[in-house]
Amino acid sequence: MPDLLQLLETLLANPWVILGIKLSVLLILLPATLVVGYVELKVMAHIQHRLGPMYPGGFHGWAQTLADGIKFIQKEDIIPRAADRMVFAAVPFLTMMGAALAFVVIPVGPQWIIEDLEVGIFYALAVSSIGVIGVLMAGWASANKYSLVGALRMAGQLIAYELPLVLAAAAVVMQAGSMSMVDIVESQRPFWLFNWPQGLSFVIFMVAATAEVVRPPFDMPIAEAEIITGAFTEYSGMRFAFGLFAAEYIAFIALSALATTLFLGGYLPPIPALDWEPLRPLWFLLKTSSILFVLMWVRWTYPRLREDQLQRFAWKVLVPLSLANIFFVGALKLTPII
Amino acid sequence: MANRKVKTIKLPKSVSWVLNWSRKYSLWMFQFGLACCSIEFIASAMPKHDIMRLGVIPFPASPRQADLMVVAGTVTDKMAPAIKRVYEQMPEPKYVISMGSCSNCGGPYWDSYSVTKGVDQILPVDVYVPGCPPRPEALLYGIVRLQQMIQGEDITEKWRGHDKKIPQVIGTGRAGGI
Amino acid sequence: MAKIPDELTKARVTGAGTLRTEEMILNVGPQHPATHGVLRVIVTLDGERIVEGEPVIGYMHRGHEKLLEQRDFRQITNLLSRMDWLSGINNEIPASIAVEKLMELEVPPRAQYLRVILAEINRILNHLMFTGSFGLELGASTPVMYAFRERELLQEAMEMVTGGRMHFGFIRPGGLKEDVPKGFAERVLKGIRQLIKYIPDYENLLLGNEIFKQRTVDVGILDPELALEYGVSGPILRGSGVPYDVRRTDPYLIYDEFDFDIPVGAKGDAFDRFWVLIQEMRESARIIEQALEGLPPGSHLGQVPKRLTLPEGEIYSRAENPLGELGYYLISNGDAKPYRMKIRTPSFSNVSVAPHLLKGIYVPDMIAILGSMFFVVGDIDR
Amino acid sequence: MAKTEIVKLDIDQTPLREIKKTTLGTGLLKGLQITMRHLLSRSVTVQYPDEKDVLPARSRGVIALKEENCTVCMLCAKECPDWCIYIDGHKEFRQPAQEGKRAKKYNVLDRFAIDYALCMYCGICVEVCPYDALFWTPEYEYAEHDITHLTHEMDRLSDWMYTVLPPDELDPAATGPEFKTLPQRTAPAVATPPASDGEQPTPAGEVAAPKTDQGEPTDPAAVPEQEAKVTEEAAEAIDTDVATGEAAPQEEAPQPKEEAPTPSEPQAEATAVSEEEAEEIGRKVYEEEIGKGSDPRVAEGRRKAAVLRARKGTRGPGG
Amino acid sequence: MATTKRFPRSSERVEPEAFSERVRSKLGNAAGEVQVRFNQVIVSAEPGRIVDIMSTLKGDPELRCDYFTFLSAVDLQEEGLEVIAAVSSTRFENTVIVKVALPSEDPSLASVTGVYAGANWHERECAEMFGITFEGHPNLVKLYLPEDFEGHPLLKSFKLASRTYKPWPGATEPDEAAGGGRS
Repeated sequence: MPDLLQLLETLLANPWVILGIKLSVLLILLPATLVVGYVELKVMAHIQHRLGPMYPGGFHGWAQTLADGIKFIQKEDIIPRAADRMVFAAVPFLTMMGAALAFVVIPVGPQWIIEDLEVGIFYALAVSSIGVIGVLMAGWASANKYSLVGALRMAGQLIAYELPLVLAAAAVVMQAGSMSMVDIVESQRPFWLFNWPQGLSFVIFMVAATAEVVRPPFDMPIAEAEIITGAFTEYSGMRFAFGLFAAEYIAFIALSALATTLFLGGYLPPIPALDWEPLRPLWFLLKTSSILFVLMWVRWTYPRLREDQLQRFAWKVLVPLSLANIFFVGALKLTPII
Repeated sequence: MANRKVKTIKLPKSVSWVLNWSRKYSLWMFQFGLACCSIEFIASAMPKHDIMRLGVIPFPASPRQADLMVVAGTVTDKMAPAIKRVYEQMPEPKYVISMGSCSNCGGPYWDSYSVTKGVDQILPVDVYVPGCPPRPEALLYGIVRLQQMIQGEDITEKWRGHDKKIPQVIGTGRAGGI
Repeated sequence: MAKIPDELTKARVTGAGTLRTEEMILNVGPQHPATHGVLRVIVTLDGERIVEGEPVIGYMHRGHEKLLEQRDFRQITNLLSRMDWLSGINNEIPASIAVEKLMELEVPPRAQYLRVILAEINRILNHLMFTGSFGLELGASTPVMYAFRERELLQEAMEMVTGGRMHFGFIRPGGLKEDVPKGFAERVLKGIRQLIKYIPDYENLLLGNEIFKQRTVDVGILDPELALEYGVSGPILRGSGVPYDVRRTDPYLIYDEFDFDIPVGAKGDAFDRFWVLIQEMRESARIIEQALEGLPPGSHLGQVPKRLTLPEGEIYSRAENPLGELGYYLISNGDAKPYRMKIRTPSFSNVSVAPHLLKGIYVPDMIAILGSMFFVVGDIDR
Repeated sequence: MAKTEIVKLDIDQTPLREIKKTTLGTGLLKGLQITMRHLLSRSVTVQYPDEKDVLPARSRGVIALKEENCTVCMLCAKECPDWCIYIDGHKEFRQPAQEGKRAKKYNVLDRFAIDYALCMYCGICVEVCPYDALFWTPEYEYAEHDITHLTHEMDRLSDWMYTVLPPDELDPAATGPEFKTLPQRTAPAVATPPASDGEQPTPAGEVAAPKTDQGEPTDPAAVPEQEAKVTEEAAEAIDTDVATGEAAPQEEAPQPKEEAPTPSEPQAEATAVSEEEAEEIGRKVYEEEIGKGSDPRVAEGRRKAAVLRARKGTRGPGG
Repeated sequence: MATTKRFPRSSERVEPEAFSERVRSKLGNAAGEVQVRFNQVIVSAEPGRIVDIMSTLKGDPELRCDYFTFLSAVDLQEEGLEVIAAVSSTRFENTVIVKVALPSEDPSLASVTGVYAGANWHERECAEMFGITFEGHPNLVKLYLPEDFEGHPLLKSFKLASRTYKPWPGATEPDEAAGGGRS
């Protein structure tokens, strides 16, 4: 028996194994996408005055996205003959990884964090821009005019909205004084509700996040009406399920979680009195789901912006606004307010 | 049909049931609206009839992600090759519902010089929904019939490429239920 | 597939001096989520900007004019409502008017009133469909759901009277097939009141929305002279500022007894066309209320001989279809079947002006412009 | 060519200009408010497989055949635009009333099939049938896996007869088409349907009095409320019948409902009736014929036959 | 409620008889006989004169027929083909129908797309359905029918295939017609 325990210690000491365990925590994201997908279907339905999935799974169709997942496993896996096979097959991993890795630094509670890096926010934003490469690969590899046009649009949009996203986060880092996510949350300790200096950067961050996740009113790249599902037109079966469907929802949850940690005080309770240790993840989930709901609500109300209006809005409105915001927060930094 | 020879493995009952259940409740319905039936077809996805209740996601954008094709409207000779190509683009376990008299067998245009008399000349059709145009509820009944057929299917049979034999329909009385 | 005209296939080399770009031929349709049914547009793209767009039609051509020569008049009314499938009654009315004028049949006033009521309900059904689908093309998928909720109520009223939801076959030369059941007026008024209650929703959700205005104001401006030269009619022509409405200029049923306005746009861009469409729904509701109050008692069918044989003669009878001016040029040689019946449909002329609007715009604008052209493919291809 | 300038009528465009002004953000917020209002309100969905809408009587779902009335006159097959009605029949001889007379010929129906894959649901056959053998039923649940099953043979068409709804009452302001005075000629002894009209077998059991469905504009108050009771009792029976009976969509066409009586027509009472009652029954039959939209001359003939029969008090020739 | 004023008729509305007088005087010898039927002006013209009739109808300030309604043809079997073109004026609210007779062997007519650009698709459809060739048409290509379709469907000589092959269900009467055959 003792050699078994010993084997365990050597294993745990080995850094690669620790890394494996930590990354395995990310697997919880897959069922999370199913839940968020189901909630989106229901919210969409009730906004449109109807009922949404009712029969799959009996009570109120709870198993709709589960059925979608299992069905996509059985689908035939089509790779177009003219496609570049290697690149075509590699795309889902990139888009999924890009979105999921951002969760490494998001604190669900003070100890509930996979790895509290000092460069937390910098790491999260850098990792979440890997998805762009995945989309470009998909657009190029599937040798289809529609996907090429879609991929170029997607790339243009993600780069255009990366800038205001980073600048808004910079304003928060300036106020918190450190890039580690736990410190950012702690800096909003007493009253995160009245964090008015970050009000403007919160709005910029939310608008840039909707564009980053390619949701209406910024969903030109996967606009059904013009170019069918943009870069992912040729994808089917599990590749589509992971490449577009799951990756989109993981990025959606990741950016909402980021917004909660940066602006809504991550795991802090609304009033300091309620600060009870095991309740903290609950606050985090409540705030993230409220942001998710607002984004879903916006999605089913607005039409789509045209390509050039989208870019003009990013470069001519959002970027100058976020620069002015940094100047404003910087000036406040000198005064004792912050 | 896939020509790969699937070994004669016999799927255990429960696994086959779960696979059928998932295919039954996640029919991504490709919007192939041609003529007047397409309006009743859109109406079936609208608040009053809401086809999404049956687990049918209406209007995925590309045929690659769809697995149920509802041919709603008149199939003309000029349009037939386009329908055939879109059908071939759809990944394999796929089903076809022919909605309305025009796509069943030509309907009011049975004597026209430019109409294909029935979509079953170019596609294997699973369910024929009669009507001109059929009510949205008639399309929903066609989909419930298709779901009962899927529930009774055997996925390995489908992959072996046998032609469609309609199994004895198993289905709980109520279309819903687990 | 239709052969692409050769000057379109040779890709023109453009680009200022150093940057040598080549044009891309993009094939939108024939099966495309945006186009209503099966209209195919061959688009020559230079980057995102469209150099030239040529609609290719014929994918829904069912040869109505040839079939009409084999059918008698009761069968014709059923076949005609399948041409512009969003307005069944409006397709049947000019055909019956043509027969009545040729045979000098006198239609009782009650049948005239009921025809006006059913035609205006059908106009509202047609406009509600386009309210929803124009929003769908611009990315807002919620208005189409609300529009169909109103449509269901009015379709129930139509089904109560005629038995059908979309194709009615209810207009007979000389009057109607049957009379309306009890409770028809209440059912129609219920639908109309709900419509009037929810029209401000569409205006706020779409017309008032800034994103919608950015996508549609000054997009696809149709010059009135060009529109008239191409025979464009209906909400599109009135969107460009030309107050041409067959109900006023050449009144066919008893439209001149009702007091209603003709909404007319100012600049002729996609926004004006859509605004005219929404206001026309209000006007139709006004007409229906007036007609329901003044509905006289009487019979639903005039003196009609059992065997309907037409005298020799030719007539061009026109009517204001929801999409524009619909006309039948009926030539009969004294038989129960028409010798030749030319069908002048509005969408055919409305879409033929599309190439002029598609020059030099972006791809998403093309979808917005085609969406604002309010056409039905069955109407184009006959 | 002179530039044709357009008729410019001074229609004020204020509502258009107002709504076209660029407003910052208010339009977006109003949009959100509308969608939130709909999110909170109840949805209007009718959950099809469980709840079903009660369809109006004239709804064109499927065509039902009443074999007894069909005299194989082939009019419906002739008038059908899609040529989708297939009829075969043969002749038989009936014993003459007295020995001396010739044996009378009458048609027997062998096959009556409607191909619903081809049918365009226009209703011309129902309208043109002079003997009221075809009726519309609002049933729509007969989608098939195999297209040959869509051709309903005679037995299946008769099954549909159980689901025929009584026609709605006409609008009180609707009077039938008025006629120039028709030349008086003896009513042909047409094989008319039995005295009571409408012959919809009411699942609510036998009703002795001739059940009429057309609201009589000029009837004395006594009769309409009695009829109203009958029709809405029949309609209410139909509702419960439709809502419960059809809960589970069975495989093939709905079985004939057990509690429906055999489709024998309600018997007209055998005793002779007084003069004005006969007249009144005649006029009711006439009204009802017009409501069904059949040809005025046929209705006139039927009225006369009904009056004669009522006066003599004999039952109808059928059966 | 839309506050747009009630829409009055066009102020310069002209009665059909007066309008036909104007048309006869303006066209002079170009047109054959001009008559008014169902308050529409019917003008018969020779094939050669169609283009200048159309341009006078459109350009003349007193006629001002700016709205191109339709252009089609009729196959009159023995008397050959007849092209019908209808234009109407939004200002005077009147319609003029121009009729041109053509021989039935290789009929040809000058194209009016120069005057009314809207005639482009109408002429392509006429060419495809009746076999009339329009000289001067920008691209006279098949509009509706697929490329490999031979024959001109709207000619009376073109028979519908299904009606000839399928036996007429109404025809098979029982052995002795019981009063049938009245249709």
